[in-house]
Order: sequence, then C-alpha cells, then structure tokens
Amino acid sequence: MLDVENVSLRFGGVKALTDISFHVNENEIFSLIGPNGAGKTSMLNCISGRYRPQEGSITYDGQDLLKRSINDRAAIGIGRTFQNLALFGHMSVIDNILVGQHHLLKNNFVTGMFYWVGGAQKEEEAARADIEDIIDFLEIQHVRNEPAGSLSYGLRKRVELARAIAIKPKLMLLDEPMAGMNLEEKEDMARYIIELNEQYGITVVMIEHDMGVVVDISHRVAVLDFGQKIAEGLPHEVVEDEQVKTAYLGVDDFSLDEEEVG
Amino acid sequence: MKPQIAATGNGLANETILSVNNIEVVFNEVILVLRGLNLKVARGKITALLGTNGAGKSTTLKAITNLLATEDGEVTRGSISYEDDDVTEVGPEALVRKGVFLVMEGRGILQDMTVIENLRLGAYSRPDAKIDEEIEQVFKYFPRLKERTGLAGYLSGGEQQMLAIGRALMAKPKLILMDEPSMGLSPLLVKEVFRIIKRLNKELGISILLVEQNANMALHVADDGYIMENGKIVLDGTAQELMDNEDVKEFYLGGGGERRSFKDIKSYKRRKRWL
Amino acid sequence: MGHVPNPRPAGDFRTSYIDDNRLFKTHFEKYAAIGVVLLLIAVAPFLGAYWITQLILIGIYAIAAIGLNILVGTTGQISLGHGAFFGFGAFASAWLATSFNVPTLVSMPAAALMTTAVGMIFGVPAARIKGLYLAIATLASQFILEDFFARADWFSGGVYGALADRPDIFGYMLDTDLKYFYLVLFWLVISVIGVSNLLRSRDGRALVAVRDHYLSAEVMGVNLTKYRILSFGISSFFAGLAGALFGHYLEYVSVEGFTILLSIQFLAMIIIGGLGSVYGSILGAAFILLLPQFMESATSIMAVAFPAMESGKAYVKQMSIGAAIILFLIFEPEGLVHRWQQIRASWKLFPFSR
Amino acid sequence: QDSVFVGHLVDYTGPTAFVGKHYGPGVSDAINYVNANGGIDGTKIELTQIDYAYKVPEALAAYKAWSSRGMVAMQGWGTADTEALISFVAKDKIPVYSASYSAHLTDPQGSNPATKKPAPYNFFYGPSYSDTCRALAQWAATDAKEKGIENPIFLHAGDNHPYPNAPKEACAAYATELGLTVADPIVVPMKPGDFKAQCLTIKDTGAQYVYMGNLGGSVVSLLKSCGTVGVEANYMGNVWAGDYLTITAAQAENLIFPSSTPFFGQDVPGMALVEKIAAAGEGNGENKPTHHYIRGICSAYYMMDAMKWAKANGGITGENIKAGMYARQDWVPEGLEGVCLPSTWTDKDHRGLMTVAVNQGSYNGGEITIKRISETTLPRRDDWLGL
Amino acid sequence: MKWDLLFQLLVNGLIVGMLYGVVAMCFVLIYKSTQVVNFAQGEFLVLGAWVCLALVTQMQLPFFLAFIFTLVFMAIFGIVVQTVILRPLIGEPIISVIMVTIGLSIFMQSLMNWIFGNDAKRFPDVFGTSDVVSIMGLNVEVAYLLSLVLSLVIMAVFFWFFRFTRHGLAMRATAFDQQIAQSLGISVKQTFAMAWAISAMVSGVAGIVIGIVNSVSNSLAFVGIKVFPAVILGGLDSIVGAVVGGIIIGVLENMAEYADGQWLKIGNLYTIAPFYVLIIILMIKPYGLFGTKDIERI
Ligand SMILES: Nc1ncnc2c1ncn2[C@@H]1O[C@H](COP(=O)(O)OP(=O)(O)OP(=O)(O)O)[C@@H](O)[C@H]1O
Ligand SMILES: Nc1ncnc2c1ncn2[C@@H]1O[C@H](COP(=O)(O)OP(=O)(O)OP(=O)(O)O)[C@@H](O)[C@H]1O
Ligand SMILES: CC(C)C[C@H](N)C(=O)O
Ligand SMILES: [Mg+2]
Ligand SMILES: [Mg+2]
Repeated sequence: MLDVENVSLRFGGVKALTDISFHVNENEIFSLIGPNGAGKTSMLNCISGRYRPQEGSITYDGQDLLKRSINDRAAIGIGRTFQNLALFGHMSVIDNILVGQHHLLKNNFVTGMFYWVGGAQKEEEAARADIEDIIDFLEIQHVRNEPAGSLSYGLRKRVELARAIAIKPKLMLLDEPMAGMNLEEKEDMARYIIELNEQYGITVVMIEHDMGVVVDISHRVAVLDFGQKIAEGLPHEVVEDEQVKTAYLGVDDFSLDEEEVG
Repeated sequence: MKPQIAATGNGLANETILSVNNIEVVFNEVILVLRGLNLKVARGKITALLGTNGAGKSTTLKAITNLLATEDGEVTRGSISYEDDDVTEVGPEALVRKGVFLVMEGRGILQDMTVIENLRLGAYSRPDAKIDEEIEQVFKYFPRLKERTGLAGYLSGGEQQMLAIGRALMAKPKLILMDEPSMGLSPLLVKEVFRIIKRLNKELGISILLVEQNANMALHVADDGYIMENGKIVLDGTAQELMDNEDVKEFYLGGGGERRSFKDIKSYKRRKRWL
Repeated sequence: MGHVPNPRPAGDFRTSYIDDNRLFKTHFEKYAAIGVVLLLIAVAPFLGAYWITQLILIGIYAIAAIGLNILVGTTGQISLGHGAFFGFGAFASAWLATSFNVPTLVSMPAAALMTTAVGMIFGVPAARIKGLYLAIATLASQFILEDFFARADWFSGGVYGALADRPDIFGYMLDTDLKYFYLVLFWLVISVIGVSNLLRSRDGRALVAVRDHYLSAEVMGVNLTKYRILSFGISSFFAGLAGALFGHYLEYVSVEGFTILLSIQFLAMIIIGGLGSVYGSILGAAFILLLPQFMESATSIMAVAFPAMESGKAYVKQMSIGAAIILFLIFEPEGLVHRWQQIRASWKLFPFSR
Repeated sequence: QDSVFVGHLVDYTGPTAFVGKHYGPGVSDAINYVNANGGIDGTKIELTQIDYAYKVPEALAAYKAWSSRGMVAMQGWGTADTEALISFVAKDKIPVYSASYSAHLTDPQGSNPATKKPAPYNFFYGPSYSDTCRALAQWAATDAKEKGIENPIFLHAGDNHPYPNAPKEACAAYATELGLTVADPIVVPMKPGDFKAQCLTIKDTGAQYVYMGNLGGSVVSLLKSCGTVGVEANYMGNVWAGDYLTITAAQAENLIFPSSTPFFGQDVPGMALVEKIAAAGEGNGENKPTHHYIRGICSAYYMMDAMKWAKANGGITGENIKAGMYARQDWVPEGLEGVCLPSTWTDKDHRGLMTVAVNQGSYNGGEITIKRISETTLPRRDDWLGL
Repeated sequence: MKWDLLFQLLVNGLIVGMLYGVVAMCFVLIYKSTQVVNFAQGEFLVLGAWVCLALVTQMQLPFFLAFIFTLVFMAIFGIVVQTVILRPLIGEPIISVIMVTIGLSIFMQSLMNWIFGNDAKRFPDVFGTSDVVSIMGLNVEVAYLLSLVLSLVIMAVFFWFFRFTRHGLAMRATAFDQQIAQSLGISVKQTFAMAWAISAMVSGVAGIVIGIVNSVSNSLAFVGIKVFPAVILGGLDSIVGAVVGGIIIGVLENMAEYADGQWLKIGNLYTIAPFYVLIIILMIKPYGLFGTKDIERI
C-alpha cells in the first residue's frame, strides 16, 4: 500500500529524517511513535506532501507520490488530520467536512454561480447527504452548524477526522488524534479508528503518544528517534525493546520519585 | 458577590492563595461558558482541575488571569481573589507582577524568537532581574534547552513545553496556572514534565493550578482536585478522594481496577452522570 | 472575527438537506430581499434625478464591492488595486464599443471578462506572496495599471481619457438615468445571486478554506495556486463589470477616476459593510457614497451657523470622511451586517441571551 | 429672464489650487459685482461653485448635474476636464469659458485636418498654451542669437497630463522651425518633490531653454533641484507658472513667463474696475491679486458681455451667448480697457488673442522685480489652428 | 554610456535612498511592534515638518529648540493617535486596522491643508542646511548629509533596541501575539503607545529633513507611499531591510531615470519602476530580502 524507502529530510542543518524505510500493508493500522522531535510529523508531512524529502522515494498504491502535487494526493485517496488543529475556523462544521469532498465534486465557479442550472445543486445536495453519514458516525450532529473555531478541542479533533473521512481516502494519516483528550474521549476516538479500519477498510497510519492506545489498536508499530528508525514490529514486541524503553517509554508507572532530581 | 473571606475564617484565608467565587463568563456577549464556578487553590499545594473537552477549563484560567478581552470574552458575575485581594478587575500585566503566571494551552511560545529571548521575556515583569544567572538556573531544570539556539518555533513539542515552563520560572511567580502541560508529549517527557512540576512545587514552594487531561498523572502529583463539566465544578476533594471515586475511575482513570483495552470499547458505552 | 451563533427561530426545522442549504436562511429574508428589489423597481420612476443618480452609483459600487469581498472577505487576500481593475473594465468596454463597434450590452460583460484575465495576471504573485506583502504587491498593480492607462493611447485614450456611449438594447437607447438604473439593478441582482450561490458551492468553500487555513486546505485537495489566482479573477470580473457600467454611465472614462483613493474606498465599503458579506457590500457602498454628501450638507449647515467655517468647508468635508471611517471602525469594527446579526441573535436567543 | 444659471468649476484644494485660489475668485467676484450692480441688463446670474479638486470625474458629475438644471454657460477650469467635456457641451450647446488655454479648444469646426475634436462651444480669454510657448520659443531664439549661443537647445519639462502636454508637440515643431534644437521632453511630476534626478538629465541634454509646463509647487521644486545640481539654463514657465508667488517661493532668478493682462495696480484705465471688484469681493484675502485673478475677471466679463448681446438678440441661451462672442471684433468688455486685451472670436477660429507679453521675474533678497522683456503678436497661421 | 551622468545619478540615488530608509524604518518600527501598516506615515512626516516650520517662522524659535519641541510634540501626537484611534481596534482583523490608518491619513491630510494651506512653504535657512556641498561631483543639500548620518544612527539604535532591550523584545512579543504578550506581563497598551511615539518622533525628523530639502507642503506625504516598495523589498519587519530597501529604491529610481532619459524615452519610468521591481523581487523572495518568514508547521 505505502512504501517509504530511504527517505531523508533536512531543514538547513537539522536532520529531521535520516534514511527511513518502512512499508504499510493494505488495511492495517500502523503506528508511528517516538519522542518529541523525532520526526514523526515530518514523516507524515512527506507522505501528504507538505515537505519534500531530499532523498528517498515514497510509493503509494504503485504510484510515485513525490511526483504528485499536494492537492493531488487527496484526490488519489490520502486523507489526514493534524497535530495542531487545522480546521477552517470560520466555516461551519458542515462546510469544513464538505471541503473534504472537494476533489469529488465537479461544479466550479461558473456552474456554482448558476446554482440551479448546470447540476451544481444536485451535486451539492448529494454531497450533503453523503457527509451526513460521517456526521452520524462521529456523533457530531449537535454542532453541525456551529463555526468550527468555537468548538472545544476535542470536538475539533473529531471534526478534523470527519473532514478527512470525507475525502473518501484509502489511506488515512492521523497525527496524534487523541492528544488533549480525556479517557472517555480517547475511547470514543479509538472506537472510530477501529471502525474506520474494519468497516470501511481504510489503512491507517497513526502517530500517538498514548501507549495504551497504540498497543491496543495498532497492528504494527515503528519507532523513530532523532530522525532514525530504531524499531519496527508488533506492538507488544516494540514496547519491550530496550532501546525504545530508554528513548521513549521510560518506566511505566506513576511514581515520580526524585531519582534524577538534584 | 464579593468574597466573604472573613466569614470562612482567617486560617483558611491564609492557606488559600487563590479563590474563584461563583464566576460567570460570556463570550461575544452571548455565549455563556462558565456558569457560576467556584474553586480554591491552597498555598504551596498543587491543585488539579480536570474535565471533559469544552468544559471551560482553559476559559477558567484565562478568566483568572484576565486574558479574555482579546477573545471578546468577559467575566460577568462573581469575583476572583488572590492573596486576599480582589483581582477580578486587575489587568493581566499587573497580575504577573503580583506573581500569578499562566502557561497557556498550546504553550504560547513566541515562535519567531530564540529560546533565550523567550526566557528573557519571562522576566519582563521584573526589570531588576539578573537575567543571565536566572537563565542558567532554568537550564539546570531543562538542560536540553541550552543546546537549542535556533528559533523557538522549530523546537519539538516537548521542548516547547519545557520552554514555556522555563519562561514561567523566569517570572518568579508564587502561583503558576498550567494548561495541559502534558499535551502531545511522549510518555517519557510527560513524566519529566510532571516531575518538574512536582519539583517546582516542592523546591520553590510555588502553588500550582494544573489543568490536565491526563487525569492519572495529574491526580498523582496533585494534592487537591476539582472536576468540572459544562462550566461548573461537579466534584471536588483531595486528590486521593477523587482517585477513589467510582465515577472518576470510570471516566477519567480508566476502568474500575483493571485497565480495559481500547480495542474492546466498540460495543461498550455508558453515558454521563453528574449533571 | 468574533463568532455569532446563527440559531434559527423555533419551529424552523429543516426537513431536508436542500432546506439546510438555501440562499436565504429564513423565509422572511427571502421575501424581504425580493420585496426590496420590487420596491426599487416600482418606486424608481418617482424618485428625483438626484436619488436615481445615487442609486445607480450605489449599485455600481456595490457590484465592485461584492467582487472585492470575494477576494478580501472570502479568500483573505487584501487588495489595494481594485480601483484600477474597476478602471480597466471601464476603459475596456469603452474601447470595445468605440474601436470595434461592439454593442455596449456585449462590450460590458466582455470587458468584465478582459478584466478577469488582467486580474488573474496581477493575481499571479498571490501564488507565492501572502498577507501584507501581497497587499503591497497589489498596490504596485494599482500604480502599474494607472501608468498603463495614462500611456496606452490606443486603449484608454491616454491621459485624455475616452468617450463611452450610453448602451442601447437593439436600438432602444438607455439614455435616461432611470433606464440606466434598471440596467444597473439587473446586474446587481445577478451579481448578488451569483456570488451567494458561489459561496454555497464547491469553489466558494474552497476559497474560504484557503483563507482560514491554506496549509490544510491544500492537503484536503484544494489547489492553492489555482484558487488564489482564481479569486483575483472572480473579484476582477465584478470590478470590470461595475467599471464598464460606470464608464457608460458617465459617458466618459478618465485615468483620474481610478486612483488608489478609489481602491481604498472599495476596501472601506466592504469593511464598513462587513467582511465576507454580500449584503454588507451593498450597505457599505451606500454608506461610503452617501457619507460625503451627507457631510457636505452637514458642513454647509454648520457654515451658516459659524461663518468662519465657510473657507474650510471643503476641508471639513474631507476630514469628516476620514473621521467617519475611523469612528466607524472604532465603534462598529465588524461592519453594519454584524450589528444586524448580533441584534438578531440576541433577539432569537432571547431568554438566554444577555 | 430674471436670472440665468452659470456653473463654476474651481480648484481650491487640489493640485492646481496654487493658482486656482486666485483665478476662481476673479471669476466669482466679477460676477457678484455685476449682479450687485444691475446684473446683465436686469438679469441676475445665479452662480454655483464646485470645488472639484482638479478631478475629471468630479467635473463630469458636476457638469451633468448643472446641465440638467438648465445651465446657460459654464466657467470651467482645467484642461483635462474641459477637453473631456468638449463633445458634451457641444451637444448641449453650453458655452464653456475655461481657464485651460489648450489650443485643442480653439478649432470650432475642425477646419484644420489635424484637429482631433472640433470644439464649437469652448472659449477662453488669452493666448493658447501653444501660442504662448511659441512666443517663448521666439524669445529664446532671439536671446540665443544675441548671446551668440551656437546651437541653442530647447526642452519641455512637464507631467504626462493634458495640461502640460497641451503645447508639447506644437511648440516643439515651431522651435525646430526657428532653428532651435529640441531635446527629448522630460517628465516632471505635477506634485512637488525632489527632482534632482530629472535635473541631472536636463543638465545632461545641455538645454539652455527649459519650458516648464507644470505650475506652483512642482515648478518651485524643479527650480530648486536644478539649482542644486547646477543646471545652467533659462527657465520659462507658462502663464500659470509665472507669478510673484512662485518667484518668491522658488527664490527664482530670471524666470521667464508670459502674461495676457497687466499686473494688479498697473496704470491702465480698466484697473479702476478691477480694484473695485477686488475690494467688493474676496479679492485674494490678504494677498495682492495676481494676474490670474485679473484673467478670471476678463473671462467672466467676456461671458457677461456676450450675455448682454444675447439678451438683446433673442434671450440668454447658450447658442445666443456663443453668437454674442462672434458679434464684435477686437473687443474689450466695457470698463476693462487696457486690462483685457482686444480679442476676436469667429465661428471658424476661437483663438481670441494672439498677443503674448513676455516677462522676466527675479527675487533678490525679498524684493521681487518683474519686467516686461518683449511683446509678440503671432500670426494666425491656419496650420496652427487647434494645435 | 554616459558614465559621468550615471555616476551622479547613482550617488543621488544613494543619498535619497538613505532618506527613504529613515521613513521606512518608522514604518517597520510600527509594524514590528504592533502589526499595523501605517498608511498615514506620509502625513506624520508632513506634520513634523509643518510643526517645526511653524515654530521657526511663527514663534521665531531658534531651529534647535524648534527641533526639540517638534520631537516632543510628535511623541505626544503618536501616543494620542495610538490611544484614541488604534487601541480600540486591538484584536480586530488586520485589514480593519489598515483602514483606520487610511482614515487617519485622509483626516490629517485635509486638516493640514486647512491649517497650513496647500502651498509649498520654504524652510528658512537653518545653520546653512539649504547650502549645498559637493559629494563626488554631485551637489547635494547639507540636510541630506545630516539625514544620512541620522539614518545610520537610528538604524543602529533600533537594531540594538529590538535585539537586546526588554522593551524591544516586548514589542516583538506583542506583535507576535497579544494574548501571549499579556500573559508574560507585558502591557500591550504601553508597548503600542511607545512604538507609536518613537515612530512619530523619527517621522518628524525625517519630515523636517525632507521639508528643508523640498520646501514644506502637504504633497510631501507621497513619500509615505514611495517607501512602500522600500519597506517590502527589505522585509516588513527588518530594520536593516528598511534601510537597504530604501537605498535600493533610491538607486533604482535614478537608474530608471537614466535608462529612460538615454534609451527608453518612456517618460516616467522613474516613478513606476520601483513597483515593477517590487513585484519581481517578491516573486523570488516572498518575504522581501530580510523579512522573517512565517513559521508554517502543521
Ligand atoms: N519546517 C521546519 N523547519 C525547520 N525545522 C523543522 C521543521 N519542521 C520540523 N522541523 C524539525 O524537525 C524535527 C522533527 O520535527 P517533527 O515535528 O517531525 O517531530 P515529531 O516527531 O512530530 O515531534 P512531536 O511528537 O513533538 O510532534 C524537529 O527537530 C523540528 O524542530
Ligand atoms: N473565544 C471563544 N469564543 C466563543 N466560544 C468560546 C471561545 N473560547 C472558548 N469557547 C467555548 O467555551 C467552551 C469552553 O472552552 P475551553 O477552551 O475553556 O474548554 P476546555 O475545558 O479548556 O476544553 P479542552 O480540554 O478541549 O481544552 C467551549 O464550548 C468553547 O466552544
Ligand atoms: C494649471 C491650472 C491652472 C489648470 C489649467 N487651467 C489647465 O489647463 O489645466
Ligand atoms: Mg509531531
Ligand atoms: Mg483547554
């Protein structure tokens, strides 16, 4: 499904990614984990086109992704959510989600202006019906008409997911979908992701810091540290990896004893 | 309604560094977000404020520090007192000078400035600060910041969070309000951040009001806690009391005793309680 | 921009998605809009020459302002060159009509299309430049176009300007102001409907998305470059159309009419009316057009009371325009339309609003 | 007729206010004076003034409003607006007396094949810009001969704007005819500023005779900047660029400029009336009236004399006023003898006056001296009509 | 090629450009600290010139005193403008704020027209400022030389101010995000007032220089528009960029004049060339030569 080969990315002197390779199988939930600044978001940005790696190749569905423009990648079925919310704040939730359908709609500024003739109306209404399913699925009916900018953090994350689903993606990139959520909301979000994957057959690449979630729902995990891949494998294997433990996990308890304090 | 501190007894007044009395906050003159909220922060203690998304936690912190004006919000009822003074109307900069410092949600890093410049601005309210010395002090807590010489906007999430806390230290506050300091941090860093919070509290005696989604961690470091929903406090008590509360366990800490797997939630759903 | 909820009155449930996506949010709004248009049609013959002139100019400026609002309000790109595009439309239509004998009714939309092309050319920098840098780049296009008008004798008559005849419809001359008013009203209604439709369909959404968060808009499949430039094109279309109407109304087109001051006036219209609002554009156009005249009368009256002011009349009028803009923005920074919405919102939320 | 309506365009606040503040009151004071003293044989002139700040669209709007109010004649102002209005006033048959002396306004029937647009209803008092410039070129040629300058160079400096442009080509053609070398014209903005760059270019051309098509602040700036970089040339202004105020502001030395009336206070019979008008009206506030003020009076009086004729010959209408302009030859409005020079308009030729007086003005430590250095009457060449 | 002329134009461009640089810095100062683009910049300039002129000619003050008083006046004026007009707009969209400064410019322009008249008035000679000195063969007004020194000094001071002083840092912080600045204990109001006061003062100085060189008149306000290309070329928020941009525009104008006069014969390439170059440079460098890029992380 997705093949990342020898990707390297630099910002000036900063090496964000060094020689990263991994591949994601069709219909799996693949998690990227690693300490802050490891290059996880940068990796997603390379896949979705925000960044252009200096070296390496990314292949999706047999196509060379790096040759495609950013907006084109949505059209070929790559959806994504963002680490720091990136909704269209002044648009209503519905409109936000409809933007996801941009590449699926045909009407343009000419037919759009002549709404009633030229099929724009029909198409818009069909799209509207379409996204209603997504709204139901993510349980955001009550905020449909609110401007996205006034929603609370958790709801915004959900709307972002809805917007990405509206793209009708085959591959979904999720950047910390559960950050800033409480347990209950995380549970909801986990449920949505699993359902996306199982019911709709969407392949998911997810970045997440909550190890509980990662271990529970992902099929495979890759670990980045300082721009390098330090481990890859099944979730429970990876968490036992010593290198991963020291770089990322630490000891799994709530004690904050002042070991290092001095 | 003015706070009646005398009535609650002098002893308590001394121990309470901050008290929020029945405040109401309205945005854009029409949206009511806080609906009569009460809470107290004990001097030298860590108080956790937990709650669902959109409950109004961030709004509470901004109301305390009087930062709502830029978002077209205002406190329309109730009062806030800090160290026995009514500070409901006191401007944000005066509050910083009085020793109340907010570490904002999303960290509030000045992205187009360097780490050092960010830290220097932390001490803005203290013109007489010995900046260089104090910055070295902060680097003792956050050694990895020292190596970062570029713009703060290019720091990773964890580093930005440390910078935000470091900047708070530069202000030498008596009370720090923290808005989701662990958000987006790796497990290791989450721990480190909480450890630092605990240390600041212990070593420097700074009182802390901690807003968190990571309820487990928060209640572990906190002395007291509040749970808010829909603009109101619905539950309060010592951290231990809260941790033992069944509902809190269910909704914030995850399961009764055993941690349940996220995979099994699909069918499972129990809905809200306290309201 | 603050958020105002837009709750619908109780009982106004929508039963289908069609309802949810109407041009008019309530029946009242729909009938009010139709009513105003009908009223104007009916009343126009009885208005004096003065008011007809005002209405014509308001209509023309409103069309241009609606166009600018697409660029500024919807796509979030500040333009300080709208006046020049307006001028381009005026010159282009006059040029087509005089040099090629194109019938004026055709030359006007044709001029609008030419302006679209020019707008897109000057919009190319928008693919790379953002925010205030872009604003200043559009300032440059204002000056470059002005210079072009002053120099391109073949096109604009150079600094001497060009004649532009009143249009005729198959031999029927629109020679009186009243007839011309109906033409302007026709185009205004078309523009309002067209733009409102645009804003509720795919490309309109894309424009707003580009404004609100262009990075994520691109990831959602919106071609940034295309929409940034397109938005210049669409906005220029309406500028060109309005310019053409303006030229043939005055029957003479002169470089001096399309200075940076006009561009500023257009900006003032949409800000005072309300950014991003079609109806706001119309209100803003009326405000900016009538303000100087109101001030003129006001200062004349004042001059009677204080004869000392007589010599300063012209200045006081100018000053009061500046002052009105300032005061307006201080006390009503989000525009006339916003005030209306706020009144409406609190009225509908009544027991729960403050 | 109890009263007739006349519109009056003025620029008191725009880029040409520098002289507009003098000419405009000349017109209105004269009309008010006549109104106060019996009007046009009993008919009062209802004068409405609009300060259009030299903007063509504003002028157009004012014209439209006025013509629908039944205006019989208009006192206009600038070249750009007057030329823009040519076909409108012709259609509406409203004579316009402009302060624009553009030669483009002088061919009423388009008898010169080179004329772009015939201007049957346009009049002005004084020699056209082209003719004044020709007279200045003549003076330059003579001056060069006297001084023994080998290859005298002539240059036009002015904005790309109808007013400075008006005489540009015509004058260059005649200067060439006179044996002057004509350098490429230099564009100098109408707004004052630092023109050292332009002056360096002027210096580079080696021009000895610089014709300045602008006025007021721009001329002052040009003189200063060119003085700074050391351009050695004779500066010739057009009629609007030469007055004691410009000379003072620029501290000019030997500024050559034309005039078509005597200066205020000079000893001619008609000056008594001018002084009365100035005393009764606003004059120029505290300032001594300039010759622009006096030209304004002449413009108004020619119009009013033509109205008088019209009243006696079928009533004051635009057409009759026009006819009134043609009724006499070499005429001077009553009471202004020696102030307004004898002028002739015919239905084929609106060049009222062909006589140009050339003056030289200097500022020496606060003292202004202006002396007349020549007076030329140009021939009415057919190929010059309208150009 | 006429090297001599070219060289003189070059020198002229450099000198005039320095003055543009000073005005551009006033601009940048306000932008950098308040995110406001001041369209009334030109009017600020003219106001300074008028006030100083009035003090010298009408109050008969010695120039030095008049200069000091002008600075004081401008500082107060800046604070008043900020407090009365801009403070209420804190937090409004940038375009509303732009519009307000445009309104202010319209207001000031006509008020000054009214009070001071619309003719150009000559500045009386002050310590020989209208004398001329020859620099590399080009005669230049002494006032320009003063402005040259001045611009270097101002630039150095500004540079130091924004980099190393706490008020300078506070101004930058405020510009970045007012809420964050407030949370750090910075008084947004004071910071803004200070920025406007400083900018108005420096504008006053520039206005006096320009007034001495060109005579004082309201149309000098066009310098405010002229520096736009300079500011943008340099980068809206770069002090050094302002000066570099000013010099580039100054030189460019003069080179355009040369090309125009020698070969192209267009007429006013001088005024329009900067705008073409502006667009071209922005296409290559969207944030000007030294402007800070927005950090676009997602
Ligand atoms: N646009 C950019 N310019 C310069 N440096 C960048 C840019 N984007 C990312 N970096 C750098 O690349 C490194 C990796 O950043 P990235 O955001 O990918 O980390 P991450 O793994 O997503 O961390 P986190 O868990 O905190 O989100 C960091 O050191 C960061 O500073
Ligand atoms: N500027 C604003 N304008 C309008 N409504 C707002 C604004 N800020 C917050 N709100 C509303 O106030 C409510 C509380 O928001 P707040 O950010 O305080 O929640 P929170 O408890 O911090 O949530 P989270 O855990 O998601 O950060 C939300 O419903 C939100 O929609
Ligand atoms: C220069 C001004 C006096 C106007 C002048 N009458 C012109 O021809 O435009
Ligand atoms: Mg990340
Ligand atoms: Mg929050």
